Amino acid sequence: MPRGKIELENYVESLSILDAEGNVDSSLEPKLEPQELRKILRAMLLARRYDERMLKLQRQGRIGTYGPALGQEAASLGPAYVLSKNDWLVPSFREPAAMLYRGWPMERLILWWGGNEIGARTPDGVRDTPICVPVASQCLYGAGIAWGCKLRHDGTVAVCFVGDGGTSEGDFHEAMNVAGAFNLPLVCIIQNNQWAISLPRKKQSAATTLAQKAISYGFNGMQVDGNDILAMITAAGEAVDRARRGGGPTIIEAVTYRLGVHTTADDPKKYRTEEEVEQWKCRDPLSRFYKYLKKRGVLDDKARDVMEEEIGAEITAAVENAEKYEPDILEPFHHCFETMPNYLEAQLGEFRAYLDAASGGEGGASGQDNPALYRQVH
Amino acid sequence: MPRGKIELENYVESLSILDAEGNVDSSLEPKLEPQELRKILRAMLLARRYDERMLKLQRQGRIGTYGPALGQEAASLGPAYVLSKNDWLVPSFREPAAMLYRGWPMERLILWWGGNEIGARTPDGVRDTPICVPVASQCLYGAGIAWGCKLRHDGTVAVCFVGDGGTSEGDFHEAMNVAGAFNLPLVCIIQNNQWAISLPRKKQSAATTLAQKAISYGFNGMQVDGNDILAMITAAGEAVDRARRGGGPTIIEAVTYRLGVHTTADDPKKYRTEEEVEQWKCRDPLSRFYKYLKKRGVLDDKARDVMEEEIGAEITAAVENAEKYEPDILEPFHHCFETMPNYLEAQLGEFRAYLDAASGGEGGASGQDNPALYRQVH
Amino acid sequence: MAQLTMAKALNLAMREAMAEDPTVLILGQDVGQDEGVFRITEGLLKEFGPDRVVDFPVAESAIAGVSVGLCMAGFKPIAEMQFSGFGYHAFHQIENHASRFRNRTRGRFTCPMVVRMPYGAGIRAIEHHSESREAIWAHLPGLKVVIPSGPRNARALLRASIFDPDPVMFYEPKACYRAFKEEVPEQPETMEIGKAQVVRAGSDVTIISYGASMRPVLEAADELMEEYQIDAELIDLLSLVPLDTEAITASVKKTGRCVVVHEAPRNCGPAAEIIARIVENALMYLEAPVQRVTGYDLVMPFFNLERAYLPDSTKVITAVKEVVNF
Amino acid sequence: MAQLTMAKALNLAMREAMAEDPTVLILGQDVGQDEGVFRITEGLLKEFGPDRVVDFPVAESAIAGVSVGLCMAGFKPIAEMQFSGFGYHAFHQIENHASRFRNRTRGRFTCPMVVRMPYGAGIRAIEHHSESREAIWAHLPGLKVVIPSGPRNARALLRASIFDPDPVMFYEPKACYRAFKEEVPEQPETMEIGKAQVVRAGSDVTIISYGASMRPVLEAADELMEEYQIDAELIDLLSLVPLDTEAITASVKKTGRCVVVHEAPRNCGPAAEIIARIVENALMYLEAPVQRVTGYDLVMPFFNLERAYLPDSTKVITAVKEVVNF
Ligand SMILES: Cc1ncc(C[n+]2csc(CCOP(=O)(O)OP(=O)(O)O)c2C)c(N)n1
Ligand SMILES: Cc1ncc(C[n+]2csc(CCOP(=O)(O)OP(=O)(O)O)c2C)c(N)n1
Ligand SMILES: [Mg+2]
Ligand SMILES: [Mg+2]
Repeated sequence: MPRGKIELENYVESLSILDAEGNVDSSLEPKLEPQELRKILRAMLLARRYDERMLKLQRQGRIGTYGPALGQEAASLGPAYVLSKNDWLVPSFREPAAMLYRGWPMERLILWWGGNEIGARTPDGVRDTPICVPVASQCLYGAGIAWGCKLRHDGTVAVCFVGDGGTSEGDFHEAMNVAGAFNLPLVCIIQNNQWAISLPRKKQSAATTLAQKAISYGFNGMQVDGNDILAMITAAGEAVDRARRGGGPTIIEAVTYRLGVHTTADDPKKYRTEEEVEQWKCRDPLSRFYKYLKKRGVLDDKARDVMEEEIGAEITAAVENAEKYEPDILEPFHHCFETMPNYLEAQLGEFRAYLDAASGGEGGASGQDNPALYRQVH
Repeated sequence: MPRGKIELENYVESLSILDAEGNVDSSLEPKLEPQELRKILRAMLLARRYDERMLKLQRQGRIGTYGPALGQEAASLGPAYVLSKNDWLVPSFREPAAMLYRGWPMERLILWWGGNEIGARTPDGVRDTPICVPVASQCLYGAGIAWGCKLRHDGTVAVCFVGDGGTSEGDFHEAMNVAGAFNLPLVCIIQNNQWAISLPRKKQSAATTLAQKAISYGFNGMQVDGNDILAMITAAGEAVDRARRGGGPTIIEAVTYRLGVHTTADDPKKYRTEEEVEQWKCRDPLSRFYKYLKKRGVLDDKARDVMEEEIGAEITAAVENAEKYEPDILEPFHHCFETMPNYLEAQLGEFRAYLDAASGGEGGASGQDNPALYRQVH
Repeated sequence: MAQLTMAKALNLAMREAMAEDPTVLILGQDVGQDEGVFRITEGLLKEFGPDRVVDFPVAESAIAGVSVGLCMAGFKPIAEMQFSGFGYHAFHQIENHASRFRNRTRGRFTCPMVVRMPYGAGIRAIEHHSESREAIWAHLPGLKVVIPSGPRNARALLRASIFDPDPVMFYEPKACYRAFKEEVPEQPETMEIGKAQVVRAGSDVTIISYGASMRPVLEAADELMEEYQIDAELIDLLSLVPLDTEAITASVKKTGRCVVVHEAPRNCGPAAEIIARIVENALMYLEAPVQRVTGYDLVMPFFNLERAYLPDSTKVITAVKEVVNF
Repeated sequence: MAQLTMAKALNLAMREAMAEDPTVLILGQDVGQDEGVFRITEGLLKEFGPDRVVDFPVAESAIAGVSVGLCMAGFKPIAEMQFSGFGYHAFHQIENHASRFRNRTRGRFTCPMVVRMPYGAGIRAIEHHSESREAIWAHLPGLKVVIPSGPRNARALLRASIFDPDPVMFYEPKACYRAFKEEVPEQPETMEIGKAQVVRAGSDVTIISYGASMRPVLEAADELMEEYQIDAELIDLLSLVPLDTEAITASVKKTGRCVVVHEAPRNCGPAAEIIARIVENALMYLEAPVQRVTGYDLVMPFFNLERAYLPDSTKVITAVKEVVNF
């Protein structure tokens, strides 16, 4: 054919199952037992309440800058829900719902935002990477992990998350291209929350959907209602299964919305309207799912109140635990390398002398042995 | 629609006009006057003979490592042919056909491969960037130049070249995404010559065509027979016109073949078969075009012989000129910054003393003033 | 004259340059509608429009590479990296192209661009937002590296950088953005890049620093005088490339003793270069080893353990006392 | 024992490590079918198959970032950057992740990876293929930087790097790949990373260098002895991080005089750090300023003007004579 349109092998699908009123397309409705549905609701609610509490803690100066994920609970939980324990989850920074569900003690997350590395230490037995700050950079180690899964032939997969803004980074591209070229068991969830700080989605890329980026890499994409937990579970489940069976990667664009601030250092009034936010509030993933559960008779208001109370107590306990934590001021010297080289030994000596001087030259005690000193240096 | 395929707004076209026997699809044949057709043939022939001569010079040790573009003359010339003088051309490293056509004196290119910066100095009046080594990095300054064109509202455009391998780099992605997002007058020619050193095209990306990468950025792509100069002129012409009129970027995948070595340091026998090369030789852009010209009665063998002779003489003269060039050994000190800072003045002093010592401590004369010294130091 | 913070002073320098020269543009993430995450570009989108203040996608290599292209097309871009910790994404574009185009093309194409980046610790920010890596740029030939320490020099140096014919990496000590105000003259003011300032003359020891570390150094100097009658001369480098060897040498020849202070890690850091220059130019005047008060050679700690890892006046005083009592 | 070139010795180290440890993998451009553009991975694809010797797309950030992920999944990747000049594309992945994962996760995830990169001049290569920028990595906490100078230490150090529990930037002086052969023992040999070697004892002056520059240094030492009866002690650093301060200090205390030699540019380069360590540990032994014989602070010239810009024995001799006659 001298001139003509080329029929593409790859395609993009759309998926939405639950509408804003909690009505479901029953032909697509995933079969989930009531206790599973309650577990899902609880996980989303936990993430929501955690976010709200973190915003308060930030205002009280008890943690640092905080980046909430309000409104993105379904997009983040769905993929985590379909993974098994041996699979890997590679979050960006708006996946508390997924991380808490995967087994991160909440205090670790609180401690992360409080400026402590312990918050980035994945709990033993959990196969998640920690919160990642440099946008899209996690996609590459996500691809590397997926590569490891493939080499081990054990049917495990990796799911990585990235934002709409992150799709503009070179690292996103290199990761997806490599995933396609090596047919890696990697599922990439684009949390398209419509904003990258102040840049709206449509200025981020001229592509009509972000899911269609998959075509560039020779695999398929899906644009999913990211505020619809049933759709997210279905889409992620299919993609994970395909990856597990050697069918290669998938990009899932979860169309969602950042209901809150970018971080507590941000003022969204500068760049977006209240109306837009209000419109998206009507599509809140939590209330929508709750309506569905009520309609299905899985949960009533009273049961939800109980759930809320439990969650409130759980969060309070986590905050208390987190605030008991005293970091060891010498620890950074011990984790730069497996074995401390000479020159760091020498610098540690310098640092100890400094701490000793700060504690009034009494010598000996330093750092964690002496919380008073610790606070003084601070 | 709860579940279904998404109709994409962007598409990929294919184009081929001239077949391997020089037969043309007359419905697509561009209207070109005989003298234009001769000019085009001459430009392709010049690039071919230049490449051949460079390979010889390299074997004789008269230049350094050389990367020929044998077989890619049409893919590189077509886009240059449709540009006007005020447009910008942003080459990678396999575009001698384009650069010579745009007005680079051949000796500059010879000098570049001979290890002289003067070979990267774009001639005055020419709007090309020089040969670019870091794969795909040129796409970004190409986008910046296109941005400049847009800001000036003068209807100028930029064409940038990249290889099939280059499409895997983050810089390619960032450039294309930015070009789409800002609707820049940028045409990107992917010279898909099937190989990135030893990596075959199909291992570079799982995408069936490279043209479809455009979909990722919200614009259209075209896969063109890159060994068909008429198709390349037509495709590039359309894309350039569209860009000029504010219609935004296009990706053109020129499907071609690297008939020669990657560079003279490379041994393609390690990774590809002679048969593959032979097959592609049948699709040589030059012989195909020549057959077409003969059929159209635009040129006969005799006229071609004359052309060959002229070209041979032109190349010989360029080599002679290039070999007369003596670089100024002090020049690097003068081109690091517009004004030489103190510390470089001091280092220049050191360097002069070194040169003086090397010339037997006679003092005074250094570097270019004294070719003998220059050679000695060398 | 007006009392301005460094944030406002930087803003003023850009406003002035843009008003004077229509080829000056700003590109960066959130620099337009949002006015910059630190509000350094406040009001500029409104005043100069979206062609000149460009909200860029999240792609740092592109911010740098597109700026290089804009230079070739005749513009003077000011590229903002939201934090210096994301400037690494642009390292190859800056090394391969911004720093080389003048030399490569023997002057035909040049890169009169500025890359502005907030750097350093002190604002309790999350990971990657607090380290200091100016040395990696200082090592690359073809780049200048400028680091202001206060509102007035920030404004004058940013102006100089914008109009400099070569690429300038402009490191802004974010902890100083709003920490204090200074008188800044009405009229645009400029400073020569590459000249250090003796911000306080003294006779016993030379303390050399720049950027955010100037503040603990100034504190230390006060205490050294009051408590120990040690009279320190303070040098604010203001630029790492070119480095003002003359100012350093002159001071060390006078005092015979020196302490260098920065937040960046020690190994192959700026202090090493300063010491090498002292050795080359004033070795025989040195009466004690030069001491380095720097960030330790550790991965930058998360903010809860950050403060103790940074130079502070106590560390400076300890080092000065050692140098003086050597 | 066999006489091997550095190219063969590096190949041997990888072959041995891969045979012993199934988690060792190689990733890079053209490392498989083509056996590496310098043939350093010769025979390895055939021996270990495409799961363990991976021909990678042209994407350096991915080579580094995927390696980080492979580490987390329990592998020990050897990542090859085709030339150090393209390693810059991976700077952010290495700074943000390879160097930090151990600290960030308090040891839960680590990066026992090696990034091999041919560096330096001397092979008449095109732009971006000849510069030396090891200092940019040496400045980053959490990375080791190893640079062999000959076949035997190349093999032993690469082995040590592959099995090191932390990320190692392994700079290979490409000019030495086939320049000479050395006896290399039959059995796998390893060396401690961070220990310099006194390759020749001397009493008049210490010459410190590493990698490709060791060859002009050795030449210079011969001539210094023969022509000028200057007895130089030569130190081959072998690693920049950790830097063997003890070896440097001991030698300078003995000779009182020192010259440091490298191809990298001078400003904030490795020599500056070495001088700072000397000042900190042996200032009072110094009888003359330490001299730096380095690349100039210029954009690396294209190859036709390359040689005169590099350290050579003439420059080393001049510097040594100055230091000795100071
Ligand atoms: C490489 C990099 N560049 C810049 C930043 C600063 N930054 C933090 S979040 C953000 C926007 C990211 O947008 P998106 O990917 O859509 O994620 P979202 O914040 O919406 O979840 C930016 C620019 C960063 N963290 N990393
Ligand atoms: C950033 C970068 N990485 C690696 C290289 C080394 N290299 C030179 S050419 C090449 C292959 C490029 O393939 P392609 O883009 O298809 O261009 P072609 O050589 O086929 O014209 C590689 C890997 C380089 N020049 N730049
Ligand atoms: Mg977003
Ligand atoms: Mg190619």
